[in-house]
Amino acid sequence: MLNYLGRRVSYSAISILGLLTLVFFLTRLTGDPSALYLPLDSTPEARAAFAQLNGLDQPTYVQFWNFLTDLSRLDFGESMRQNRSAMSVALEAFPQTLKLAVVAMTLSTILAIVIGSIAAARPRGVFDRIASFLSLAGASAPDFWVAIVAILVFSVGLGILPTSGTGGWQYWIMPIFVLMLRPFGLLVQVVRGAMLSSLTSPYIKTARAKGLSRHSIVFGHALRNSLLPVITVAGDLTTGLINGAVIVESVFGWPGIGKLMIDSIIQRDFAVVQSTILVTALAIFILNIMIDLLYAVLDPRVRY
Amino acid sequence: MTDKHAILEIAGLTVDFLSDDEPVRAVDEVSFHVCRGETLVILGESGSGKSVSTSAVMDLVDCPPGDIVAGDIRFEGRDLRNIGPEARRSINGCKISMIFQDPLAYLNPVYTVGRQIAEVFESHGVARGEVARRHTIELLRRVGIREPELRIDFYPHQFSGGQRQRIMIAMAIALEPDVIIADEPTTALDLSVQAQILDLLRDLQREQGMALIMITHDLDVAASMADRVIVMKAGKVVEAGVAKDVFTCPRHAYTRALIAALPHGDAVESSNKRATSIGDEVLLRVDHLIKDYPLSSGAFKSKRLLRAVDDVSFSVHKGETLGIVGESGSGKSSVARMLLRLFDASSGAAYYRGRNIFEMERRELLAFRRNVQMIFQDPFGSMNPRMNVREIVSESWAIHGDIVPKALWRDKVVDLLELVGLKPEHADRYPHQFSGGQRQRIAIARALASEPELVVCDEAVSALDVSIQAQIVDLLVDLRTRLGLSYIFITHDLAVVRTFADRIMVMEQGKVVELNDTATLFSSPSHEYTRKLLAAAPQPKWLAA
Amino acid sequence: MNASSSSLPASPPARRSNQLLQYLVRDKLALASALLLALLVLAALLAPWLLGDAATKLGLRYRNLAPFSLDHGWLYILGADILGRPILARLLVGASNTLGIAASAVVLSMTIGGSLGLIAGYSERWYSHVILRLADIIMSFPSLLLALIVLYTLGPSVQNLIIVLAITRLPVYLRTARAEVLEVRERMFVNAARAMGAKPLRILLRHIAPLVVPTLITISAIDFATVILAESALSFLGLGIQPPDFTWGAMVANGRGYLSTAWWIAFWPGLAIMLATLSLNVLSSWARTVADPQQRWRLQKLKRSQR
Amino acid sequence: QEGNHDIRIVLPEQPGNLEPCGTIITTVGQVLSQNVTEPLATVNAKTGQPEPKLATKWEQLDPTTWRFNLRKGVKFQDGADFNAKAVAFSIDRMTSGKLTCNNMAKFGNAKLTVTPVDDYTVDIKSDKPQPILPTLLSVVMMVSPNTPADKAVNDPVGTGPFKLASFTPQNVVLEAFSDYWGDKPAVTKATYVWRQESSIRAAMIETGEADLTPAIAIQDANNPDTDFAYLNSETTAMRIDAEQPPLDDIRLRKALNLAIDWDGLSQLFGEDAPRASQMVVEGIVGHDKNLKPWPYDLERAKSLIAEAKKDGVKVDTEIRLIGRNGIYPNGAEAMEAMMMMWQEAGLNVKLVMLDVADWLRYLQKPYPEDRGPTLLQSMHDNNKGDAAFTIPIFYRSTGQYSVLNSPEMDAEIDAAMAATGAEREKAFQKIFDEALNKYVTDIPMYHMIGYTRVGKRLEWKPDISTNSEIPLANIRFKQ
Ligand SMILES: Nc1ncnc2c1ncn2[C@@H]1O[C@H](COP(=O)(O)OP(=O)(O)OP(=O)(O)O)[C@@H](O)[C@H]1O
Ligand SMILES: Nc1ncnc2c1ncn2[C@@H]1O[C@H](COP(=O)(O)OP(=O)(O)OP(=O)(O)O)[C@@H](O)[C@H]1O
Ligand SMILES: [Mg+2]
Ligand SMILES: [Mg+2]
Repeated sequence: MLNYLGRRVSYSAISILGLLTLVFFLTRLTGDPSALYLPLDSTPEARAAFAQLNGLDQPTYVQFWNFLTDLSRLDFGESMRQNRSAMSVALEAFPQTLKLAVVAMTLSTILAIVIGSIAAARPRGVFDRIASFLSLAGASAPDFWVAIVAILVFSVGLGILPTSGTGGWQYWIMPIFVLMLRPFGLLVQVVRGAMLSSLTSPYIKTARAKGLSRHSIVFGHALRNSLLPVITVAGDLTTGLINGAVIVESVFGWPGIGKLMIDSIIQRDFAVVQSTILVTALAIFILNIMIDLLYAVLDPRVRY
Repeated sequence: MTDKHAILEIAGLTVDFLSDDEPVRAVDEVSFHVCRGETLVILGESGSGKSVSTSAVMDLVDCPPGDIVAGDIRFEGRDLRNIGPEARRSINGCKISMIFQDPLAYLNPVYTVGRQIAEVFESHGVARGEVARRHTIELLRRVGIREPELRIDFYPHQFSGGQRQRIMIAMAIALEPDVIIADEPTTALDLSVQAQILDLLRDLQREQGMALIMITHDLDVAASMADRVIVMKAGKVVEAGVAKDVFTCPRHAYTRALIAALPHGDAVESSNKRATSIGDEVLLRVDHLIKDYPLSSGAFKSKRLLRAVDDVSFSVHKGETLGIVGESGSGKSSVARMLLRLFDASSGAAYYRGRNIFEMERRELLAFRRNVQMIFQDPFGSMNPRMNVREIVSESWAIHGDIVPKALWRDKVVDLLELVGLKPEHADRYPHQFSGGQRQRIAIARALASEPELVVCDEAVSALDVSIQAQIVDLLVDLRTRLGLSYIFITHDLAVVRTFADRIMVMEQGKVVELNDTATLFSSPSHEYTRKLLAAAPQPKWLAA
Repeated sequence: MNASSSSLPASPPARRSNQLLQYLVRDKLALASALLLALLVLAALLAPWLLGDAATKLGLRYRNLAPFSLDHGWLYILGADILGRPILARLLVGASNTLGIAASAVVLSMTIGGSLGLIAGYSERWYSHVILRLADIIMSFPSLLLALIVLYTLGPSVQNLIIVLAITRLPVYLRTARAEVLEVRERMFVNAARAMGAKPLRILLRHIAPLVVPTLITISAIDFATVILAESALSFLGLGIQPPDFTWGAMVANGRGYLSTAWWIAFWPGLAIMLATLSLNVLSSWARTVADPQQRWRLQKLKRSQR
Repeated sequence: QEGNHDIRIVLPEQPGNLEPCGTIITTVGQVLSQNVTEPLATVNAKTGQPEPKLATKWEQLDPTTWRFNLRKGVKFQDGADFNAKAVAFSIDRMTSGKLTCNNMAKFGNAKLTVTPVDDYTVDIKSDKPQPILPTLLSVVMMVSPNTPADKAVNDPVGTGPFKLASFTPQNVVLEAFSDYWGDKPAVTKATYVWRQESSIRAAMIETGEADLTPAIAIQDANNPDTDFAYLNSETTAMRIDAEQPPLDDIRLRKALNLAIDWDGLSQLFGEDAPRASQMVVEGIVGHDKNLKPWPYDLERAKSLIAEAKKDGVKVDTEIRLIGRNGIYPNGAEAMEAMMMMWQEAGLNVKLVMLDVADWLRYLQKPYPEDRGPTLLQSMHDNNKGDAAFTIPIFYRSTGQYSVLNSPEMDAEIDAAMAATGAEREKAFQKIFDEALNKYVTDIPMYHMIGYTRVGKRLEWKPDISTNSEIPLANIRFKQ
């Protein structure tokens, strides 16, 4: 197992390096940042000076070499837009997103497991129909739409929640709610589907013959056998959020990594793009390793 | 059939399975009862509704698609068909418990066996935590699992067939219920362990006054346990009565056929049903085969090894049948699975027609797998739940394109099903819609479909009633005679190997303790374990008493 | 019973589709969903011909016209958008791009991701590691950046959009398929198939895939909405479908600024997305039931015997 | 006077940095200009004329030299004195090229040399004549001499009435600077936050979470009590690539102008947005009030096209209409509408919306070789009081955005640029007239209107400068 972990970590390191290389070269195909940083009416001389100042005048491979040597010194470059270390920009934004992602995913996973399981226990029953309808409606509603409507209703109309921003618990409610919609909807369906098959397994009959409560049959026996796809999908959704809850972050003014990423991409702030990708990629790789280990914990038959 | 002391009483039970077609009647007007301290043995044809009718007692027939058309189930006078879920839970597992026929499928693969047994204590509020664990270890010991302190933290897939069956038994007797329904509880157990289990059940009966409903195909076991017997055929009870009467003067034709079909060792041994001689050609040679399983309960713990197969060597000639008998958990299935290259041997070699199986190239392996087929000990698990019987049986034709032309598949499937005693309409059903014995026959049909040279049968006939068992054995013998098939026949049923095998290998704790031709082995067993095994054959109860 | 089975009808495919139809008819909700989807597909095919002009013709007089009025013709029943174009016509015409993009992206990512996942889960060779690490890379690669790069290097077009969306959704199928395979491949029937000589491809497709695909289908039914909305987000950022082409997602994105003044501009396309997703999900759950022999009875007529 | 005088301002975008050399960037300017940092002179929004700020007086010594007298007793927020050295430092810092300085763009390639005459007098010399240097200097922020000269900063120190308290990813906080040289402002503390969605910004004012937000969308400006429209200095236009056939035919270019239903289109820009006939707004030297824009005349447009077609002009060539995402509110819709209108007139116009960086390739020379006939969506901002910042770029053959190649026009422009006073104004007006009616290389559309929502608590009105600054000192509280 340690062996596996070791291999896994070294492969991941290689992949991250590959990822950064890919990002480095591909982003440089997306146009000249000087056009974006300087005012429209600045002179060609000013543009040349800008390029020189930021090392953009050198051939790409030289820039890449510089990038690598800097990287080996743990220097991730300066943000052109923010006049400071790109990594510190990324590291400042990341916890904000992580907090949101963790809360939203924990809540939606737990809720989805409970509701999906109950729905699967009586398929096509009233609860199943209502739960499916609501969760699907949430999952297919455009999130910015929901976000804006929520603000119009709860902040402007009723005046019970702040419109946006960061602060006390009131500030969390709407962003978390909007963030949860899709993960919750998807997870409910995945849980329900997986539970439907586990619940027909013979070992469920054993559990019934043992006189277990319905609760421990559904949540103890069937659920445990359904968890593999559930945690996989939950993991994927988490990475989706870690990569940036762009809509929620920009609508609610949450200074997270998604907003940072998109601003930097649009502004061609290459160093920040690279640093944010490095940070999120690390988180995602760690998450994936954890999920793979979790498979083996959850199902003793899984082996690597 | 009313009895004042009847603790469990079933009257006029009729169960259908519904679908788009006509309903399938699995149980038809079945009535029986059992009293405290009594053993009722249900004998019957495979697929006659034994499992379904007893499952109905536990409310385990899913309705729909099941449909309890009529019938009355009473436990201590209470109507079990109309009780609430709470009351049901207080009965299941505590007052009435059940030992299922197919132990692997019925154990939850992701929990340790210890936890699954302890759960019985916990859910009925008897014990929890450490106490429950101690109880569990004790139970495992009682059903004869070695090193229970260690094994308690293993998962079901790490046990042998017989061990799993004993785990099911442990689970069922945990709370010493008033009624135990044992569906084929000893099919995977060798005679000595079987004796131990039967003793255990008898003890419980004596101490607790427990009532036992036992479904079995093994007439010896039936005779040794039964107070009363009912015999079922095609969903109906065809005969019921006191054990001795049924065994000694059966009235119904089926019962008579059943008792007649019993292979009485002495009678058949000499003939051995062999018509042709064994070829000189060595088909399979096994050299010093060793298998170590990593002994860990989780994915993370250290690497202690369990030697399941310890230096096993033998050979099989063309046209020969090698019987393998031995203690439950002695490594028989492990040997079989290694021969099929389902997992790697730790060391040793096996040669098929002179070629090392473990080093075969892809093409060679393909040819090998066409010629060597295996019938798994656990037939339900070995079939894809999403494939119907037609697809299951015709699979080897799809894999090896040259066996049967596609146009003939339908007809050939029907032929094969009929050979093993199933009906043509079964071809469109799915594995979960069959009884234990029926599944086993599907597995046999599947193995025979590819026209193999060597068939490895791991408890291939254990779930079959004697008459069908005889039919299948006849079929196998016929194939051996006509086509020169060879068999490796792993079984606990000494009577069957005795009639069928040319040579017998006896295994104990991973080692071969004796390997001899059948006649010699039965007449003069040389190893102590063999002697113990032979001596363990059960005695009819009415004689013992 | 014996007789009926020995005289099986000559054409099994016809019988099977007939049976499927019956299963569909028995599940009223699934039937309604199927009809709705059929209608949408029809709209996607025909509306660009029939209503193409109506959907793009300016009507600045009708700017932000409120819904539920027939005064200006039935096309305006759902109101008009910022440029006074009838929303109903735009919904119907937009169905073609929307469904086309979403369906292609979802099908592509599901088949490619699913297949790679099957391989990665089953095989222990080097390429399964490569596949997985590739998935990690895709997962860590921000989809917006990908969209921007594709847009820059290949130019904005529907195909490129589909490629971007398909690539970004790929990992979820890949990893889910793999996770399920890890468990299924340890089951006995897979061993049995191997023992019979089945090649890995057959084991994967015939034995493992049928147990894995239902989960993938479940995910894809919801992913349909995810893709539509991702496309909408992209077009909002100027990286998605470009005007004058439009999709429901783009319609929602453009109308969102008007939620407090002209809610209908963003509401109807949002509702359309929701209805399409809902019906797909109902249908996928129906398909799941049909595909599972242990659940199929739910759609059968379960004829009881006489009592 | 009791009461809370802390205010919150919601910007549409996060200021990427707070480098005082980048105050022409809207978000930076709206935070820093006149609040934290001050220039020597400011431009009066009404008259367009420079007024004293840190300089009290100036005079032009010769065409290339200006002398400025500085205000005395002014301190930077870090305690440093404001004097001639500080001015020299600030201007050198801007021109040195050691850091990227956006504000430099206003000076083109001009070289400025600052010579302190005494502690409170400086001479500023340029390599070319700079007739409006004081106006230009309104974008040069005076920073403390302790500011690093070779590095962009995020902690500007100026002489303004407010000093920077904190700058985090969530907000920027400014607090009143107690040693300010001028009048003490009413506002004690200002917190800037940012939200992208206009509707949310509007909602924040409505709920009282914030007091002021510039630039809300027209559809959100629906409350006459709080929402103020103001003409900003931006002019929208379409540029016709007259170098590429078939657009080299003037009839087609005229037809393009005539085919637009301007009344209909104005709905997207706001009814208040004045129709433009030239690229600068009123108040800029060179603007011609009497220049009439093209009318909407579909019939004439069609007949012009037909005429051209008769003469063998390939009128059905595909013309690409190149739009830029997010260029101004409803920008994409406007493009769609115009495309439909041109198609109506019988031209084969196809809309392509591009991302900024991609769009820039078409805006600026050198244009892509294989561009084909294009129409380019553009917006021009001239808030510097003089058409000299517009005309050469657009209409001289060397101009960065120019598609015109006329030696006559070049000569006219050169003459106008050298002229002064009324003559200069006349010459510019003539050029605009010719551009509109003779050369027709662009389609001026509208002078843009901005909308600002101001909370009920505040007494403040936006003006033409709001796009570049929001001086907190001008904000009063209602009683
Ligand atoms: N879910 C089901 N759907 C349809 N038919 C079923 C189903 N379960 C069982 N049957 C049928 O009901 C009949 C009785 O099955 P049951 O399992 O009770 O047999 P059994 O007597 O236990 O046989 P065996 O000795 O082989 O285990 C069989 O013919 C079987 O095919
Ligand atoms: N995957 C495994 N991991 C660890 N131990 C295993 C595993 N499979 C089998 N064993 C152990 O190996 C031993 C031999 O098992 P095997 O299944 O070969 O026995 P068997 O002879 O077939 O017994 P039975 O007659 O009960 O089926 C048993 O003690 C079993 O617990
Ligand atoms: Mg049975
Ligand atoms: Mg075994």
